[in-house]
Amino acid sequence: MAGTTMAKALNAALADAMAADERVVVFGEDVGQLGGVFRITDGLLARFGDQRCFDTPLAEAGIVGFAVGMAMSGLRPVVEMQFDAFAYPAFEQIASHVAKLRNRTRGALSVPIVIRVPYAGGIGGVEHHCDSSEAYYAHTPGLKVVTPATVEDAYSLLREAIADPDPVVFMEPKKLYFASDQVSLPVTAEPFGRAVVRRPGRDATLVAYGPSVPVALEAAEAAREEGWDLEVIDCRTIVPFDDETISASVRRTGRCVVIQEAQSFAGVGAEIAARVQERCFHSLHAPVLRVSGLDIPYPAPMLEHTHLPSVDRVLDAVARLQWDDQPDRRWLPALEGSAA
Amino acid sequence: MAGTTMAKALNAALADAMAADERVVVFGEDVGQLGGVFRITDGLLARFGDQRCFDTPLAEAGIVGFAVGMAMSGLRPVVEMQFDAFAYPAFEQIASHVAKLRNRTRGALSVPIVIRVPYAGGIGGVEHHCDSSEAYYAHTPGLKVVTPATVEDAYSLLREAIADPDPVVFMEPKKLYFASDQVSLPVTAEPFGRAVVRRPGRDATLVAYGPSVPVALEAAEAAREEGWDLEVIDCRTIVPFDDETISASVRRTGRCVVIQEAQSFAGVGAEIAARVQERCFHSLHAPVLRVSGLDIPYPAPMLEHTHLPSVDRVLDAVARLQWDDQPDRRWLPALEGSAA
Amino acid sequence: MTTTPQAVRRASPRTRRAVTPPDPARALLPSLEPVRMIDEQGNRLPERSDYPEPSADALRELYRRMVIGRRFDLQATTLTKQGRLAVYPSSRGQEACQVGAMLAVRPTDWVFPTYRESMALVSRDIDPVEVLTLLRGDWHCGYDPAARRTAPQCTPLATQTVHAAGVAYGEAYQGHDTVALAFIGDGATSEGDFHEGVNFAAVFKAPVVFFVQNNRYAISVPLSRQTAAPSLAYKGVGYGVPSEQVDGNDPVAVLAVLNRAVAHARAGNGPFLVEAHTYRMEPHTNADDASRYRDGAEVDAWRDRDPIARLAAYLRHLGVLDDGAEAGIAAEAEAYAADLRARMNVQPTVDPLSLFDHVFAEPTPQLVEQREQVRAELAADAEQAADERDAHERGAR
Amino acid sequence: MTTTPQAVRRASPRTRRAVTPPDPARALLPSLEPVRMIDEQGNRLPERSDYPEPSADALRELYRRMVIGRRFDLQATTLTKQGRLAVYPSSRGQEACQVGAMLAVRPTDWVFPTYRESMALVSRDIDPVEVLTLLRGDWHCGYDPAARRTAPQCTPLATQTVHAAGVAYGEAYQGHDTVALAFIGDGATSEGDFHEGVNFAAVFKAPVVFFVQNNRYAISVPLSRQTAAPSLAYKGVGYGVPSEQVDGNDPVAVLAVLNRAVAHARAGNGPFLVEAHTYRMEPHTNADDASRYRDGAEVDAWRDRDPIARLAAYLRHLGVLDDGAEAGIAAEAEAYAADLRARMNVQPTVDPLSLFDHVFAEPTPQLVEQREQVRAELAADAEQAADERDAHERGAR
Ligand SMILES: Cc1ncc(C[n+]2csc(CCOP(=O)(O)OP(=O)(O)O)c2C)c(N)n1
Ligand SMILES: Cc1ncc(C[n+]2csc(CCOP(=O)(O)OP(=O)(O)O)c2C)c(N)n1
Ligand SMILES: [Mg+2]
Ligand SMILES: [Mg+2]
Repeated sequence: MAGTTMAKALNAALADAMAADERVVVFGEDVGQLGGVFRITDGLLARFGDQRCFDTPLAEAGIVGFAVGMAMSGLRPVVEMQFDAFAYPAFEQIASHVAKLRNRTRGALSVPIVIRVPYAGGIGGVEHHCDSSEAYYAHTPGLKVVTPATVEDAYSLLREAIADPDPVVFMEPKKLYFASDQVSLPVTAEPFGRAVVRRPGRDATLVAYGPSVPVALEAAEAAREEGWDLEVIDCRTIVPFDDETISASVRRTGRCVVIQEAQSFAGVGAEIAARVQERCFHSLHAPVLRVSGLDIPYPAPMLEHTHLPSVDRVLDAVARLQWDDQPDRRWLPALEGSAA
Repeated sequence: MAGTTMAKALNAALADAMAADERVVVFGEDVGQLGGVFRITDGLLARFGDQRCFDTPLAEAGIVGFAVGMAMSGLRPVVEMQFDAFAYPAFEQIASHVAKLRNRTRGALSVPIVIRVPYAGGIGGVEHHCDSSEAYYAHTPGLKVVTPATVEDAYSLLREAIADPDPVVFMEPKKLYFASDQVSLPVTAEPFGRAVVRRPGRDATLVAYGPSVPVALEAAEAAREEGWDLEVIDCRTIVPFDDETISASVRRTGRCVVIQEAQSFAGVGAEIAARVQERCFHSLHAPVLRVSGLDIPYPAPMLEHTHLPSVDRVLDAVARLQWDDQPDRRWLPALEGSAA
Repeated sequence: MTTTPQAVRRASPRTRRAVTPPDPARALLPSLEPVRMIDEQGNRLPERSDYPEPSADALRELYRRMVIGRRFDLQATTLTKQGRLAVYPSSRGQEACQVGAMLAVRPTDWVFPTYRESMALVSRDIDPVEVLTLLRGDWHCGYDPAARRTAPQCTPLATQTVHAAGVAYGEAYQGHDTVALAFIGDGATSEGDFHEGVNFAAVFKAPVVFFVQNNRYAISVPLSRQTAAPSLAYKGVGYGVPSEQVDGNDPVAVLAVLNRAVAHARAGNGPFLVEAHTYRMEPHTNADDASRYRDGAEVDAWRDRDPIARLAAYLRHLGVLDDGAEAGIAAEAEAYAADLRARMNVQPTVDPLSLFDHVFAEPTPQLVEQREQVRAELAADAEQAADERDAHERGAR
Repeated sequence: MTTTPQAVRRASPRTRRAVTPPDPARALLPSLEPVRMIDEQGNRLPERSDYPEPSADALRELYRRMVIGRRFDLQATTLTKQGRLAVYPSSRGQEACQVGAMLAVRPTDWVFPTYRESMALVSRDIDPVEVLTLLRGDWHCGYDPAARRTAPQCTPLATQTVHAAGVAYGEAYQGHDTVALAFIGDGATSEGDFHEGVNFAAVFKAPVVFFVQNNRYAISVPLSRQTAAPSLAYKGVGYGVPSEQVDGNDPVAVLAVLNRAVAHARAGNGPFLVEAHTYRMEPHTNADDASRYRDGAEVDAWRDRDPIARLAAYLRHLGVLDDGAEAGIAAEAEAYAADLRARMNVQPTVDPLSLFDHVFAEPTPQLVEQREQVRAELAADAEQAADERDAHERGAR
């Protein structure tokens, strides 16, 4: 059996949600006749008609604002942003309305919409097509931010996102669209707010989400050869965040590396590192390290491998987890430099 | 002598920069005849004429994009976003063009513009007028992010921002606009990338920036009574960030609290906490703690004091820095909860 | 080698068009001059077959609500001086627009107001204390927007136009004949969201009336910095949206034009754009100093076009208003203001823990944790206050 | 009590307007039908006094560049099949627009292309290898935009229109008579930035030509989902911007209209909006499957309006093109393609450390640190590779 791709699972989740609930409508750029540039909405127009799945004018603030209005009228819009960076025109609508409407109105109005964002790189895409924008949303109170790393989660989390009474920014790792797995749909996985241990291990915890989960798993596999038994945790939902599962793991292993594809500075990885050391300080044998994208604009295809967290970089970080209980020499020059 | 307000210092910095360099032009909403809603551009139109200081159509993407074009023609625009949340419509222009143009063109084009953003709360402002949006910019590679906490810095950092060959998002803490100090202008303070110890201390380091610096200083003063001698560091520039000064301090004190007014999750405070524990792990007697705004939309005026980091909350955090070398009990229930 | 183009064989005559095609813009462009039905002195101008005059009853009700609306507006400005409101953006001078729009729609229609529309909202019979909640500072929106089919007053400029398109489309999709009326200012038409909102409505034929109150200023910025167009109503044709401009200080014309716009939308013909030429008599808000950017003479000139005096004169001509009725309405307005004053004198109470109640339907674990922290702080503060009280009492004993 | 409005005293006749005021829209609206100067067979249509026909020399040069442009475009599509380009958005069918626009501007004018304008850029004499750098994947922009006064090809739709307004204003501010020409697609006119860009240019009278290539599709989305307007050129009047629509497959008309638009802007009259009705013959990019959303018959109909054949026929009528000249140009185009092919066969080399060179003029300490990390990784990799080579050689010995 060929297995189900993540793209197909997402498509099935949309179709099943539309079949189950008349209020669910899908719209955006090229989602109708074309079925989306990644074909995630393939067949929905044919099956549900152009009232339930349709193309809009090319304007992302318009798409999101239109969804807000439709939600006010009682519908449950699921909108597609064609690529990560093309959601930026909608930023005001997202930050000032989608995230805040429930709170502004003491719950009288809610915005049960899903904003699907194909994100991150690793597909040789040109500029503006590979941004990891999850931190912008995760930093905005009032938004749930969800990102599947498995085919099963793609289906289950998207169904849950559509059913959720609140707005969900649903970040789809492009490079995993055509990864496949043996999953029979429909499937219900762990709910929002639950991280999952994808690989148990004793020596250190790798925390990852979305496109970085396969990297973490591969690194854990490679680490076995070096004698490290690494645990891999998939956050699955960034907001809400599962402190419990992650803290429990790090308290057990005493070491932690956080992996994210986004640029490092003030990313979600920083939040995870900060939370882990707040909660697990006395169990830690080494600082929580981060392996992130570089703090540069997403590079052209020929250089993206230098930018992205690689298995090697994860292993390097694991190697720096002070197995000999020696402080990390990397920071010593800084110490001296600032001694004056 | 009455002293100089931060508003006046910013105004003087603009005027002096315009006098010094014909290429500097100032524009935005209400910056001309009115002199800006905070009067930061007061008198510039009268002094330099409406070619150098002028009102634009009411459209923030337009303002920023127009500035990009003007910079391409060799000018040095300084634009005002009227309030924090009203810069969101310009997010695409900022993230996809302002931040990236130098990089995209291998340095052939640069964007030496300054985007002035009055930000943060504490002034009893209504919704959308009090956002702390610095993390959105700090997370975007290619932008410098600067925020003065003193009158002297307001002048000096703004002059430096205007002279900088790269785009600077200049975040002005609204609640400090009318704080005043004895400063004679012009003045040159430490350059970008240098944090400053605003108050030396031995027992713990408070790291703050912008509107949180006075809170940190007040807390340090109050902590004296409880027998703690706290060091206060003002970051001044978030990008570039001064690891050296901050790491040196924390290595000395062994304890650190980071204060930011923004909502906590994936904020700049998370980055600082993550960096400090990465660099100072073996000197730390307690986890790096954060005192931030709550993870809620900025509240209505009557409740903003509950949201904002207060002196009390800073002192509570300091008290939790495990002075008796006992682990933080706050996280213990979580530990038990996840033991299963 | 080079030949002049003239040497070329002409296309055969049959490819030439003998008749000029019909101008598709004509049906969409506004009247060349703003529609007016009564002049500044309240005299009736020639009738227009395209805009039937509202009934005398409707006009009398319009007048009554305009008088109350103005009194409300004045009271709100006064409340800022007494520190009862943080800030208030007055719509004095814009009464014809504020009230006319609310009389043109049904209670089941959706309204999308901006911060400027407090007067409109009270004219929609929303409790004035609820209307002023935002400006009073205890929560962001005081009324129930779902029940009142009135969005929270919108500050991020022009963003509401897109919501209006979405609601209108969503209602039509569900088979209702609801119309959405979106207010917007002259300045805000420069925002990209206005463009997208009108365009979405047009492409999806959503029943929206976009109602531009062109009050000549965006805070201090004059209209000339917003557009080089003949007038803002000329924007409609670019979206295929029929448009009209109206004298915004002529209450009869405002109501007549909006009635037609709403009927157009309700009949399934798609959106309609109305620009009302009016003037903001007060500063942008009480915190603004309008003398920095406009002179008294300009304001005075607009005083002569006062919409209330104008409508009163016309109603007297019509014979539906006399001294007694006018005094009765004035008394009603005073009573309205007195009630508002009294109720605004009560300081609202707010529970800090409510901050966590509506971020999501269910708080995240992170919010539960933060709530717990705040709860503990409040408890500690209360305990300390109690201790201090005890100590004080003991000391007093 | 209630009286009908009819009973009212009429306004005195002097307040009535006897004459209709002039229509301010007339000078701004486009022609009712797209401007055409030659028909599909290359026959000359009646002259228009408003658009002087370009000289025969100019038309011949236009033809030459269109032929080369098409050959370039074809070559680029072929390069995608050979894996030399990641992706390529073809502009086949739009040659009149792509090349016409570049002949209408001077080398000192600024051009703002989108991803679709590779053909335009080579028509501006930018090295085709540089033009294809973005799509080849070694850096984001291959040419020097400052030296070529050509912005990097813009992907975030419509954002470039605002930059064009800014450059045009900035150049005028510095006393230069530079014009900025901004390309934009039909779909992108729906974006808020288009609205803001045109409006800024209009309000500041910036010398910009907004050139909309309406090729009927935005990827798969047809024009009917972008606008309900009679045509996109009707958007200009809403900004006070004179506008025209032109048959975008009539190279003579395109050049004539753009010449006038550029002259209008250069003369200080502010921006001008031109909509060219054309068609994208290829899928959106080589990665797109156009059969999912349009049928072959539609494409075939447009084949009959091929701009190159049309211009060739006209030039033959004019007597400035014959078999020999046509063959010469075709040969030139082949040579151009062969050269491109050869040069694209060389795999570009890229230095990973260059990633840090242009984030800022001076890297931040954080970037210096990251650069150092990457440098160390590369060194370790190189060392390991050398070790392995040595081991291999030792083993081979
Ligand atoms: C996106 C955005 N930018 C800026 C502001 C700040 N602001 C509030 S009101 C205003 C002027 C609006 O003018 P106009 O649209 O004409 O409405 P009016 O106030 O005259 O009713 C401005 C600039 C805002 N609220 N939202
Ligand atoms: C802001 C933004 N949203 C979406 C996209 C994705 N996208 C790239 S091209 C395109 C269609 C553009 O159509 P049009 O403007 O008609 O230009 P054409 O491709 O036909 O030349 C879309 C949706 C984008 N590049 N930028
Ligand atoms: Mg106004
Ligand atoms: Mg197109």
